[in-house]
Amino acid sequence: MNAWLQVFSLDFAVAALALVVLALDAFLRIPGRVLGWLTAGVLASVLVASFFVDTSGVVPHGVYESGAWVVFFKRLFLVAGLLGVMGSIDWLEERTPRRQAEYYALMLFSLTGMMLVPGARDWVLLLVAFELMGIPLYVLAAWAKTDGPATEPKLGPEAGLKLFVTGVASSAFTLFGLALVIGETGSTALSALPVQLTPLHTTGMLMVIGGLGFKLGAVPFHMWVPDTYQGAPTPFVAFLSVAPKAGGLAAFSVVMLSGWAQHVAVWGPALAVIAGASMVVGNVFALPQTDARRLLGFSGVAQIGAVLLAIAANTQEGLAMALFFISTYVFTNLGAFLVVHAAAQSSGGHEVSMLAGLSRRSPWLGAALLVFLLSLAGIPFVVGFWAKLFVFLAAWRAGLSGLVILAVVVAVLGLFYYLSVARSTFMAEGTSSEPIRAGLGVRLSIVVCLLAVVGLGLWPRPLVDEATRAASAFMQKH
Amino acid sequence: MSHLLALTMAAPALAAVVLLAIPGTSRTALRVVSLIGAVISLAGSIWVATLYDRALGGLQLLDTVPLVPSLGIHLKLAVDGWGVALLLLTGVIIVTGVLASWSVAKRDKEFFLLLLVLVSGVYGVFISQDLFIFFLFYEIAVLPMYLLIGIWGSSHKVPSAGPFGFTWKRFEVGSREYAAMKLTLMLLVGSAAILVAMFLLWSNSGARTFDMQVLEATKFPIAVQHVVFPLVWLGFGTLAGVFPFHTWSPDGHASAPTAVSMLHAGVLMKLGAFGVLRIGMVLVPDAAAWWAPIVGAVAVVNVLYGALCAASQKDLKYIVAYSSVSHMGVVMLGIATMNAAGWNGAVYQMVAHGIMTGLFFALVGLVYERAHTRTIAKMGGFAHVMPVVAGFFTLACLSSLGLPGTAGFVAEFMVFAGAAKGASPWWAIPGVLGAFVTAVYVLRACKTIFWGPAPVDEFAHLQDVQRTEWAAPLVLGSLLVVFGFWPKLLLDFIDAASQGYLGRLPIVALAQAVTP
Amino acid sequence: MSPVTLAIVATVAPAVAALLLLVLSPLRHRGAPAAWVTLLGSLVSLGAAVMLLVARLGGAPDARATIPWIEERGRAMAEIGILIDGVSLPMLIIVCLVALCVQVFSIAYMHDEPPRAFGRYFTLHALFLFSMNVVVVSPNLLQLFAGWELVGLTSYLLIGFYFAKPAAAQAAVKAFWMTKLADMGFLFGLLVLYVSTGGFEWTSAPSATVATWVTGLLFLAVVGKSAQFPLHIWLPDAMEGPTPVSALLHAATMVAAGVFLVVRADPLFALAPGTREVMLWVGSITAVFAALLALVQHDIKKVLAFSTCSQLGYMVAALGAGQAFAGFFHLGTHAFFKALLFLAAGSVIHAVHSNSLDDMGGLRKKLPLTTAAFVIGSLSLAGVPGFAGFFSKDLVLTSLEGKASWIPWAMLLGAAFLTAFYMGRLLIKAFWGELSERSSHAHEGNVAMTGPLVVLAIPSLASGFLGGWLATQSSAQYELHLGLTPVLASVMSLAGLGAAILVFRKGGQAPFTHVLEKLDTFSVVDRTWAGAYRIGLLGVASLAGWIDRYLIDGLINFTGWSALEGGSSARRLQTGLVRDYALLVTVGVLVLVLIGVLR
Amino acid sequence: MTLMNCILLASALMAIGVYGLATRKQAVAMLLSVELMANSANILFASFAHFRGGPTGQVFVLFALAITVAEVAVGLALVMLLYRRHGDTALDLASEARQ
Amino acid sequence: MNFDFGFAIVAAVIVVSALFVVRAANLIHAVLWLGVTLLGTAALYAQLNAPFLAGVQVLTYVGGVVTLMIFGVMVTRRHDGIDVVAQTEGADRGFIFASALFVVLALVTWKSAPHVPNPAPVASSADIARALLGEYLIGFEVLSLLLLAAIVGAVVLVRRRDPEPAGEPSPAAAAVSEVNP
Repeated sequence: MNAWLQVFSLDFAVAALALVVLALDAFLRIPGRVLGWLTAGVLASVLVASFFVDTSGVVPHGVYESGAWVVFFKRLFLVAGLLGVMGSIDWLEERTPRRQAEYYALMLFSLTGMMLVPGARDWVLLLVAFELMGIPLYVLAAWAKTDGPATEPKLGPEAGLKLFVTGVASSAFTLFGLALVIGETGSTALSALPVQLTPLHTTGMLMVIGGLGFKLGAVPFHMWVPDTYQGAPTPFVAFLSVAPKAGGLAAFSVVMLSGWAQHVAVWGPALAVIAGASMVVGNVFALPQTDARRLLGFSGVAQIGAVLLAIAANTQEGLAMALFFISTYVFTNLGAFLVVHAAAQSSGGHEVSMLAGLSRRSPWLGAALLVFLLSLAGIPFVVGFWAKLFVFLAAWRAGLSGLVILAVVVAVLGLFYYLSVARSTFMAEGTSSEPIRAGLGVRLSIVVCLLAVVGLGLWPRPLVDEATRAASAFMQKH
Repeated sequence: MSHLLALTMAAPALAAVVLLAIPGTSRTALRVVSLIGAVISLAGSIWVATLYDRALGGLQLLDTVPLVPSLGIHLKLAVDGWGVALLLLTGVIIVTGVLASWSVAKRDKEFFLLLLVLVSGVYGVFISQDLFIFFLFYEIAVLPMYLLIGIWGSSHKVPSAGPFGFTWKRFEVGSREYAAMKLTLMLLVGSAAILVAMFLLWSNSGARTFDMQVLEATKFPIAVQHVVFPLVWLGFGTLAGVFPFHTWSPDGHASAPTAVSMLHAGVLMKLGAFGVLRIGMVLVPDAAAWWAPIVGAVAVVNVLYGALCAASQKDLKYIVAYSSVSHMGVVMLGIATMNAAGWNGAVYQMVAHGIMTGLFFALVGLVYERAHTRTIAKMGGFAHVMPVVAGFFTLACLSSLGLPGTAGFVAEFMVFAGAAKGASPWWAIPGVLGAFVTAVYVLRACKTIFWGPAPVDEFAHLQDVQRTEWAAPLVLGSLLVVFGFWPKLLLDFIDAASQGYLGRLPIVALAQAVTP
Repeated sequence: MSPVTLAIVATVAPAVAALLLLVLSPLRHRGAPAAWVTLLGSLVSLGAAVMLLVARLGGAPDARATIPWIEERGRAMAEIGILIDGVSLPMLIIVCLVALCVQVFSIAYMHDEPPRAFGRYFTLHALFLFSMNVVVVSPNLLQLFAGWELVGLTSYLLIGFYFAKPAAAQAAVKAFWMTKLADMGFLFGLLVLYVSTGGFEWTSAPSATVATWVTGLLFLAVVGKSAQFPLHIWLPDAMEGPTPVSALLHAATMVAAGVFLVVRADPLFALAPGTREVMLWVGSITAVFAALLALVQHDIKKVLAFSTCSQLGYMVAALGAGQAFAGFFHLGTHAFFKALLFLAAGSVIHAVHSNSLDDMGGLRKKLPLTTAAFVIGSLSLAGVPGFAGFFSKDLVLTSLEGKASWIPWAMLLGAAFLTAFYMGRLLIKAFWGELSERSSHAHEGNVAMTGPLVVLAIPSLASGFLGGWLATQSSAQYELHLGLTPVLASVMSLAGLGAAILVFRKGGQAPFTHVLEKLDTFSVVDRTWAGAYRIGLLGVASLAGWIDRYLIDGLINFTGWSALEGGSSARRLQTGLVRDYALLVTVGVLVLVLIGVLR
Repeated sequence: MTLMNCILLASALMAIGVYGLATRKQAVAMLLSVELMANSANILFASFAHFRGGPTGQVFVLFALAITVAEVAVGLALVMLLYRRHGDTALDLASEARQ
Repeated sequence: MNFDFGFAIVAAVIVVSALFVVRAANLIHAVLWLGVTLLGTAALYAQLNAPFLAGVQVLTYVGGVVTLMIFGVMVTRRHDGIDVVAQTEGADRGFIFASALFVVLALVTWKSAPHVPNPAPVASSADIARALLGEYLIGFEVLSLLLLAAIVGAVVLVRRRDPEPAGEPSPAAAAVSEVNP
């Protein structure tokens, strides 16, 4: 066996799974639900395998490099994928029973792309992996197409188009910027540096940042976020709102902190501006939202601002804290979206007001949502607090105290809308009192998220250590 | 027992966990478990008090667990004399609070759960010797309040007027949701300030640590201190009801259910004052000395303004709530004196006011539960039907106005003496005036509600105190008197801590050299 | 037992009684047992006090013992304890004796009250006696203040005993507020004393300025507690309380606490001549003013109340004249005869079920013993030679002789005439003349009622002769000397009585009655205070309340509102048009490039 | 023909693409603008490859072409969905998501 | 400095046709103009010594993308008209930002002064092939996945009728089996 094939064993397994799912559907007509659980099962196995298979190593030409850093991200993506798949099973069975295999396959393709991103050390591979992550998402966002109950607005095409247009515009800028960067350095290696920093090179870097910012949903590349979140299938949005962001973060860190780290003077201010703007815009725009998905979308924009804050710190600690943040964010936001999904399935709408009485109808779901909201708001003893705190500390230590103060101040706005959701959930009287029935997959996913959020909230150290190890593995090489 | 403090702190939270396992239908079990949790914590507090060596002073019963060592965060628990006094207060209030909430009917499981979690946070704050953990517990103590008020609170009408009347409709001013949201947001704005101050301290402590003992020993650059102190003052001060950031308090306390008001006004507001004292005054003493005149001036405004506002209220709970604003002004005034009498008085006042306001809210809750009104003009002659309530209410009034023989007097007297002896003796004047205004409004309320001809209408058959309702008046009422006659019980603890911390303040040595 | 132990027993016995009654509510609710417990407490107190007296007569020295109360750095910041000396011991005996008499009287007087109220009444009595004893035996000003406030509290609760009556409720609150207002002076005085001397001793000798400040502030409290002009208005209203309460608190003991304070703090006052000057005038004005108003009262208790004001004015004037002992002596005699008068009045009220003089008349035939008691009390009060009041009043007047201004002296002489005159009016209207309808059913009360009258009548008659002994106890000079003042005073009192007989025997009216009644009903002082309360306090309070709700809180609402509005208007930027989104991406890239390039 | 001119040409093409993207109301026309933008990047790659040497630039263009084609394919699919939804391909129709 | 007529003409063609792409009122015309732009680009590639690229450009872009676009236009054409009108809106705004972008890029270019005195040696097709299968092999493989994903996605999206869910035979299949026993 070729030595460097083992490096890709996890990615290969996921990609193969995608093909297998497609094949099983096409040739054996395996029912979609079975495919879903199969996918989930295999993803879980791959996740488990990641603890036993040593995938570290460097491939020839140094275009890909695997180690603790990569494994950290891969596990994160696998978890997100697993939760996303489980959350989708019932919705797919109900709404689009005739095209389930493709859904899983596309998700797995996206996952494959994601998993390749953190290890890429070459622009070509990075770009292709990034696009492999992105293109299936356009399709999945529009997954509902024009089907669905007559009462529901058919927002599928819009969701897909908005993601697509901002996506291709961004990727066009990325390409343009990359052309400048690669042109000036003459190499496609990420770590390549120009002899002399020219304005063209600077421009190229910033355009690439802009392009990557789109996937993160950072301001001003965030405009698709609320519309897409609203129009796309909610279980998919749960996945979309976390996994590609983690992927985007991986790309961001790989790009910023490998070769460009010494040009922090160039991208640092830009990143700080993006981070600050994201936190402000996300929180302010979230205030008047009445749709839970849009609200969570804007809140996500604000959360990403916090992650970028840590990246902007340009330190190993900052990177570690960003990793920690994004990992917790995966559980928190995914969980929140799935609760909203479960509630909306029963009450027929995603408006915040539709959550009224949730805590009566299903105390566990209500409590879970509360926990997720508190975590997003950064409240102690749920993991979001540590995440925010660590990020702030890292940024503060790196001298970004102004931004930290800004973050702390706008966080109060955030608290307002998170509490508004909690208020609907806990205080408002709902119209219905029948218990909420959520599918097994959704329930399982929520429980996993809940355990993670609470468990890590009480004892964050393992994940902190893991993130620190990953970050140091990355930073020491670069 | 090396983990006594941790046990005391965790007992309510553990009870909350047990509650999770109890079905919501077995209502007695819920209550009993809650009570057991509360009683264990009280017993723990008392045990702590007996173990604490007053002659030795300082931090005792140290208990450390490293939490995130890479960032200098440790779960470091220990208690000083102030902490002992406030632990006792918390224990008493939660036990009586649980008993006072025996009749909560709506979603009682969640209610007790949140209440207990909150109390664990309160305990935690008083025993944390790590700034970070301090903050953590602080948040735990503050946040459940949102749900507690938002779900179990009560709403009322507040007519819109004034230049900002147009904002009334949007916020539904007067509703419990409004009160809960305002309270939470204002307090969290305060926490934001605290967080920033914390970062400043952490990054400027050479060791990058949150350990308060290390921070105490650190001499921070004066520029840092001058940023940290106002942040701490206003941050914690918001919870202590410092003017003009007190407006969450009247609405919050008026809307909150009985036990929550008891806890919030009785204990939580003290967290704020404790924070200013323990972090502001002790960790950044130089800036504190510079800011003290301003802190004191604002505190004086609190005392008088709070009392005047209380005098204008027509709703019983608002009166008590504003009286808290006024009394917390006394606490802040004591803190600002930066001398032993003032600090002793401030902490004593925390306890005294905690007990007194707990008693107040317990009784107001009883009255409200039966009469279904809080408008004092509608009441009258209640002493005929509920003499016990009337008696204890009067007692609370007396402590509130600082009558000798009640804990309120000892506290206020020490604060005023401290103020008179301090740098700005004139502060004592509005302070004492505030106490007079208090006499006016509490006795007027007492008279209107309880005195007068026996009620004949729907109030004719109101019941007096029943079963578990006895707990709060009896325990809190007798404590008011005991602490009023025998201040030594608490003062030994408090003074031990004050002396220890004062010893570090160069400014105080100076001030005491001036006066004989 | 040592003097210290005895003093502690004397002080604490009523407290034990009160505590028992408070804790053992069945005891209190049953009524009668409460009375016995209270009586027992008072009796123990009195016994201990008498034993102290015996010991003192046997040559025992002053006794003083203190323990730290509020400690700071291991040092007492405030102490509590007992001090038995020539001032506190007589006072202790007076207080305990009068209290015991009043309590016994109350058993009969309050007999018709429901048991719970009866029990509450005696509990409060026990509490009062404890508080008063705390005042009396206090070794320093802080403890005195504590007791002072506590008697204020019991006064409030006892005035409001008939709390169902709105007037009583109002009177109780008013009394508390007025005295509390004055007590701020006490507290400030204490603070000044503490800051300048580091303690609360009256023996500490601060500078003259400090002494003036301290005494001036203390005197404010005296004005309130001892119902001096212009804070006297609470005392007549306080008559809403049960009559024995008026006898004990609002005539004999509590209101005299102000005088007692000055007597105690005499060393301080001695350093402050300015304060004494003010006291002299305030006392004199009060003496005359209250006497005038007493002339037109129709409520028997109000006559006595104004009379109390007036007599307290005497004492304060004497203190102002620097003759603490004169004031103290008058305090003692006054305690007996005024308690006697009030109890007798209580007996009358009990008999006729009315307070109004107009409902009385000719009671002499129905209530011989009461009448006798009343006459003794009245004559003593009027200062008829030989009666107790004569000696003390004479001493007060003498002490005013040779002062810078003769006006106070003259005023007090005039007041002496007025005293005799209004007491004469009272006697005639109530006990002589035609038997009124209500009076015709009157009859004497039982022995519990008459007994105390007899007991109190004795010192009312005779206590004047103890002046010499009392003076030696408080190391003051006292001798009965025949000068101009005693003669004039005797003449004045006799003239007053004579004039009263002349004027009122035929049902006539005093001269200027009309004017005085106008003055009484219009009550300038009362209205001024009421106005100050409404405008100065409630008005300002309403303003503060409005500001808090609508300006400060409004501003906070406005902040939140702005954030929400900001969010709503910002939302319009999210047009929903894909073209705009794409354009924004461009703009974003452009901005980033500009930041990077122009950095 | 200089590198500078080539970059300017690419920039111009990029700008024109942006203009089209920002002004075109028709979905397919929008896709055309995207093509222009992608094309401009390709020109840039090729130019750099020419002036600086090596196969890198040209390889990148190949990758970019493939990616763009994939994007356009999905884009067209989305446009057809839009058409199916509204019977028109005016992009502004896709603004139903609540504000 | 000698003026390069060949480049000037190609550049002019590219820019002008691009302008028509974004301004043409008829959508079909716009697509055709795009074809011109892409052909111009191919010519440019040829000038830049990248004949392989030029070929790929013509084959995939002009041959593939433009066809795809026309197909797209036709499929989504409204049935009531012959011409497909492509409206524009916000031209002023677009112009401002587009020109700002150009100005910024031009300034940056000018400031960097990327003068390269000696054009580097040309990369042959063989070089490209070597690079593709060597250094960029993994990227190349991933690209195939990407194209597969795009195809699957596009098909799923445009498919008018989804296949029957597993387990139950589709009516169409049943019909077919009836016809061909």
